[in-house]
Amino acid sequence: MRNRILSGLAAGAFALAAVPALAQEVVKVGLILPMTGQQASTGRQLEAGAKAFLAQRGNMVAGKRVEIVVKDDQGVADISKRLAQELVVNDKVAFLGGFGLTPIAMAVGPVATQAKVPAIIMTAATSAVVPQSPFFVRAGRTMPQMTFPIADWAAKNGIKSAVTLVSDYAPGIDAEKFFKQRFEEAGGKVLDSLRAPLASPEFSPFLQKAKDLKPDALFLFVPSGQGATLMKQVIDRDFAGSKIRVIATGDVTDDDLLNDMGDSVLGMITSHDYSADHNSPENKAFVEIFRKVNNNMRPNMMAVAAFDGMELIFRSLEATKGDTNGQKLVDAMRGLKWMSPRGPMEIDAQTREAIPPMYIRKVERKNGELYNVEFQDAGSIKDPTHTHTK
Amino acid sequence: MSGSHDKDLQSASARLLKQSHSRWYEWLFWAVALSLFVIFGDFIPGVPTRLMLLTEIVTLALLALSIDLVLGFAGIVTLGQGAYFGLGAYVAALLAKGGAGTFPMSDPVIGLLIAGLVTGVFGFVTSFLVLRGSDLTRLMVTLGVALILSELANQMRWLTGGADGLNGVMPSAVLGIWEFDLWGRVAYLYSLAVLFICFWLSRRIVNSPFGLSLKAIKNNPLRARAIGVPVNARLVAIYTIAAALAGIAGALLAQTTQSASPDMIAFHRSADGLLILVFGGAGYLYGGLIGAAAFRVMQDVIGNITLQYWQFWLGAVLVALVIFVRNGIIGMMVAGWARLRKGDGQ
Amino acid sequence: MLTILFDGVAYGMLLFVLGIGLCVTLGLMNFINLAHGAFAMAGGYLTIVLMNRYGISYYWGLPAAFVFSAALGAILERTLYVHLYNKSHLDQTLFSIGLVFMSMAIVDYFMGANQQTINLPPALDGRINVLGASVGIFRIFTIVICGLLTIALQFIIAKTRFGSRLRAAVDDGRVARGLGINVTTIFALTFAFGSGLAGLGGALSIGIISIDPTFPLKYMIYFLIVISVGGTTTITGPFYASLLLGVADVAGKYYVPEIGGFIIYTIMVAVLILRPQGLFTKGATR
Amino acid sequence: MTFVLETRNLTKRFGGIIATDDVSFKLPAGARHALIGPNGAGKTTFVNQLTGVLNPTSGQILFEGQDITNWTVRRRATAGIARTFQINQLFAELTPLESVILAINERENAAHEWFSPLGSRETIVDEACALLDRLTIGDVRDARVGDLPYGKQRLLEIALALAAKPKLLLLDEPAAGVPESEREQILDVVARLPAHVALVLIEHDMHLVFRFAKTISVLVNGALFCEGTAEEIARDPRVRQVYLGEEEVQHG
Repeated sequence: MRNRILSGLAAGAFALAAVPALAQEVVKVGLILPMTGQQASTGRQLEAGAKAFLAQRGNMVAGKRVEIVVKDDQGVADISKRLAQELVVNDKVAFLGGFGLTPIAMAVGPVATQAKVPAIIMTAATSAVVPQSPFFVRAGRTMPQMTFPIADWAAKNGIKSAVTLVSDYAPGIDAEKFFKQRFEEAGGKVLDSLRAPLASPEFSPFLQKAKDLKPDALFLFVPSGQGATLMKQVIDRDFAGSKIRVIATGDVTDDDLLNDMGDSVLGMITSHDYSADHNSPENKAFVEIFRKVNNNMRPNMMAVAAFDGMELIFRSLEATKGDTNGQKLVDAMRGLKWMSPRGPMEIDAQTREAIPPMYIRKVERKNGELYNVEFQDAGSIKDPTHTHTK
Repeated sequence: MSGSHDKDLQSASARLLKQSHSRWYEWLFWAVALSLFVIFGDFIPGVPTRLMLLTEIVTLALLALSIDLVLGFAGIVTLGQGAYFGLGAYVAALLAKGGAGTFPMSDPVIGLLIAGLVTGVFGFVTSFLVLRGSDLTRLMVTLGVALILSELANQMRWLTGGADGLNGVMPSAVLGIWEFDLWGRVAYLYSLAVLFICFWLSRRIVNSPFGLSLKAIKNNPLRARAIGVPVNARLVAIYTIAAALAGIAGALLAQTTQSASPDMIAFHRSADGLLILVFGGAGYLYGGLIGAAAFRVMQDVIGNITLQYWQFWLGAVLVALVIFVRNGIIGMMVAGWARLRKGDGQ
Repeated sequence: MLTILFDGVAYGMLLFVLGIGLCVTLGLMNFINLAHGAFAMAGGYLTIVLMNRYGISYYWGLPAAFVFSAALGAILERTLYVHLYNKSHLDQTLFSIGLVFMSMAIVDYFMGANQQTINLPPALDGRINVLGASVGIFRIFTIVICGLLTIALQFIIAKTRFGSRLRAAVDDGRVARGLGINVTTIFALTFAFGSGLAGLGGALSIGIISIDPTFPLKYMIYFLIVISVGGTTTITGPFYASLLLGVADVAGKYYVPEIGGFIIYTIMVAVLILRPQGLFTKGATR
Repeated sequence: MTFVLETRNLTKRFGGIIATDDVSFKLPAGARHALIGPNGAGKTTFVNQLTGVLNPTSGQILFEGQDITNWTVRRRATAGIARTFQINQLFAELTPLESVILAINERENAAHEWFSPLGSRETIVDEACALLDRLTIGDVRDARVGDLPYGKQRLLEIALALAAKPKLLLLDEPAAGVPESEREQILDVVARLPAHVALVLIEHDMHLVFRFAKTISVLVNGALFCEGTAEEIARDPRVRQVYLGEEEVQHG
């Protein structure tokens, strides 16, 4: 008995100890991503985006080698917090990054603050995230940045009334709020705001309700990777036949899923900062390298956020000449501008929020595949929610 | 003759009492748990800090222990212990947030006690739902209560922060002395102490006359009633106690991670707790503790080897364990021990 | 109004076909198979692969999904499940959860983590007017197929030789063996059939929703709700329970979206407290 | 004369079937009584009503002059009604000692104690050991009940009932299914049961009935067919006809 217990404990101890010791000139980046469960596809795109960046740029910057450590957060906030703590304490990471959902970013905030490690928000799109820690910097985008352009477009294109349907969680509620605010400022009217449970397999009652209200347009938002079921049921409900336009943020016509949705989504109008179809040399190079290192996968907005997140990390290291002092790195990120695959990017010097370019796009068939084709530049929008400084 | 008879009687009493005495391997268990603090607490150069993982294991172990009380000893199958876990987490988090790091509201120990009290009351109220029905009925009723509660946590945004969860949860220093640190040192020792106290109480409960009556109810409720055991009252009592323990476990997690979010009350907490207990072995008290450690360490190790597909290997281990072993890890150890003794005898 | 009713019935029917196999294994064989959703997922993914990679029509995808899942069920029953019949319900739960984990990782490995879907054949796509309400053709198709299946199932169990042998084997395995009934084969066939139905349900459900590797876990709770509300002693119990839950869920979310999320859970708890044996069982108290 | 147990016009219907038909029955203290009747005569249903497992459709049950018709199983048990079961109803995972201590704890109102360990009340342990010794199963008191031979399990059935110090003990076929070799041991134990306890023996086995019962009631189709001393019943030709005759056929 004694031997069994002891050997069992020894095995456990060995397992706990099985993390490699670190070398001198390495800068580690800890990515906390959902690799299993509901949000797994988001995690895969983020990881693939970071890998594409290293493939394109190489892993050396300011005389140091950058290494990525990926951890699976399982979509659970308290596990993410533990992983962040372990990455900081054990792996001595100089940067954290990723964060699939708002509560996960929120849980990591205190760790970033306490450890003074910059944490790059790539996914969680709620505006409330970045103010939670002075070490948060956003490489993705926020909900109002995505929803304002589509609300503007709707108001200018003969849409007088709308119904919103969003997933019932923080970014969804942000999307609902900011669409309504902007659309009604421009003279439109939101007839009803519907919220579907996050893990809902059945949207039909909500869609039917939206249809029965007979608005000019239906505005949709669901998290990236979840759009396929929604669009299937939207198409089935035949909104076009009832003269209701369907508009959305780009999350719904996610590049990851778009090609499978079929011709029924042709002509759908969305707003977003990234389309794999974006016509620029930077994007062509990005898509090419991304497909090359990731088994011909098509990059989506998550991939580009991870790519730009790595860009931020490299540029800040360049600026500090390899110094990994967290405060210096965050300061170096403030006000950074560069040419991203999505277009001109900037980090707000005051708020540490990303200021990405926004576009209005339409689903079209190109070379046999479906793409979100950009047809209107909506310019760069600062996140309107916080005016705080620091 | 009467002399030997008296001696015999004494030994009967003594033998019963001995069952409640602690054994050397129990002391070893807790000594090891304590020594892990030194080994993985960033005191030894080169050995990584794993106290946060260990703290997580401790809270899970407490959750599994609470399930063991109702399932392993009283025979109530439950898939709803996550409800009490989550409720405890929210209560503790709200207290810590409300007090903004000041005594008495943000005090962790007071928070823990209040969380235990609130979940105990809720457990008492809901216990009446599980008195009737088959295993499946109880499973689904407890699950239903948990699902309703988690939906409530999602809807009551004004209180719980909805799907965002609560942030700014700042428990003050433990006993006013030890602040929660980045290495998780205070968190681990604090959780381990709480687990030890809860375990010790549970141990007294199952070795008492009350505990004996629970085992009897689990074995044969019909006969238990016939010899005068108030079956329903006993089940209500143990269900309430277990709910309070689960609430304390949730409160620990909320305090040590300084957050509360809907996934603390989600279905997978209940499922994890049950899985861990059966994995470790139900009805031994230590099953939940060993199961939690084995399960999480395994998850961590496999996760480091294959980031995306660890679920496959974890599933394979579960399947193999059920097919080849009875009563989980402890069952395996007991069987191995018996075989060993048999071998010695020959 | 009528549209909502149609949607609810179609959703309920789908739940029924997805879950009935679980009801059979639990009610007839007293086995808790939480991995039931994995068989549905297998059918769904098979149809996707056949259609999207090999261009095979959806109409062939449906029977193919049934056969594939049934075969998978038969193999697993013979190799793994057979060891579990005499174990406790808890062991069965642990075992089948293990299978769920494995199935999710396997699908993730071969098919990826993103949601996948199909384009329905034109004849099933679109909407028609029924009694003045606009109804999706595919939902009618689902209702018809599931309705026929229910009638066929009821017929097999009540009227055929296999059905009577199955009932005998369930009532008392030892006596049935004594009468020369091959209980092992009957259980294997029943298990395979239940799995096949789940596969068919999976293939039908990708006409309405998309599928991803978390499917078995996401739907597990719904199956269990259907069974606990409907009881496991009949086919009709779970059938009515599925319809009730489908309509209540859809109508609840339409009319009172604020509490829509609570409705089916509340129904379940209420039913279980008032009638622990299930809502649609005869002679509820023993 | 005081009666331990009395039923007045006790009737139980299951749907259209009358399982207990207007039974009025009196049992004096310290009685040695047997309840006999052919299969399906309603003996077990009758016992289940006495112990509170079933509620009668109409009629009354009195225990020591008190109306207990609506009492719960537990309340009757604590008041002093104990029973054994026709099919063993034991705690398979416990030991005989633990099982008996459990029953004594309930009687002594000590079973809700959750802090002091089992065995800390020595008087209770002593009493349990003595009881097990008296029933000749003291030697296996620390074995697992589920592992005991059948005959010893039957004796433990009786021990569990006696632990409650009952005033009325209902023995439901105590020797049923016991192999011949262990049978005598059980009969001995039954014969030596304390004299002040009123015993009702529900039995098929006529040898056992006549060896031990002083009075007998015969139940046929749920109704009281006749009552009397053992000798009267043995001589009654009607009983021979409806009951013993059938018994012959069964054994034949």
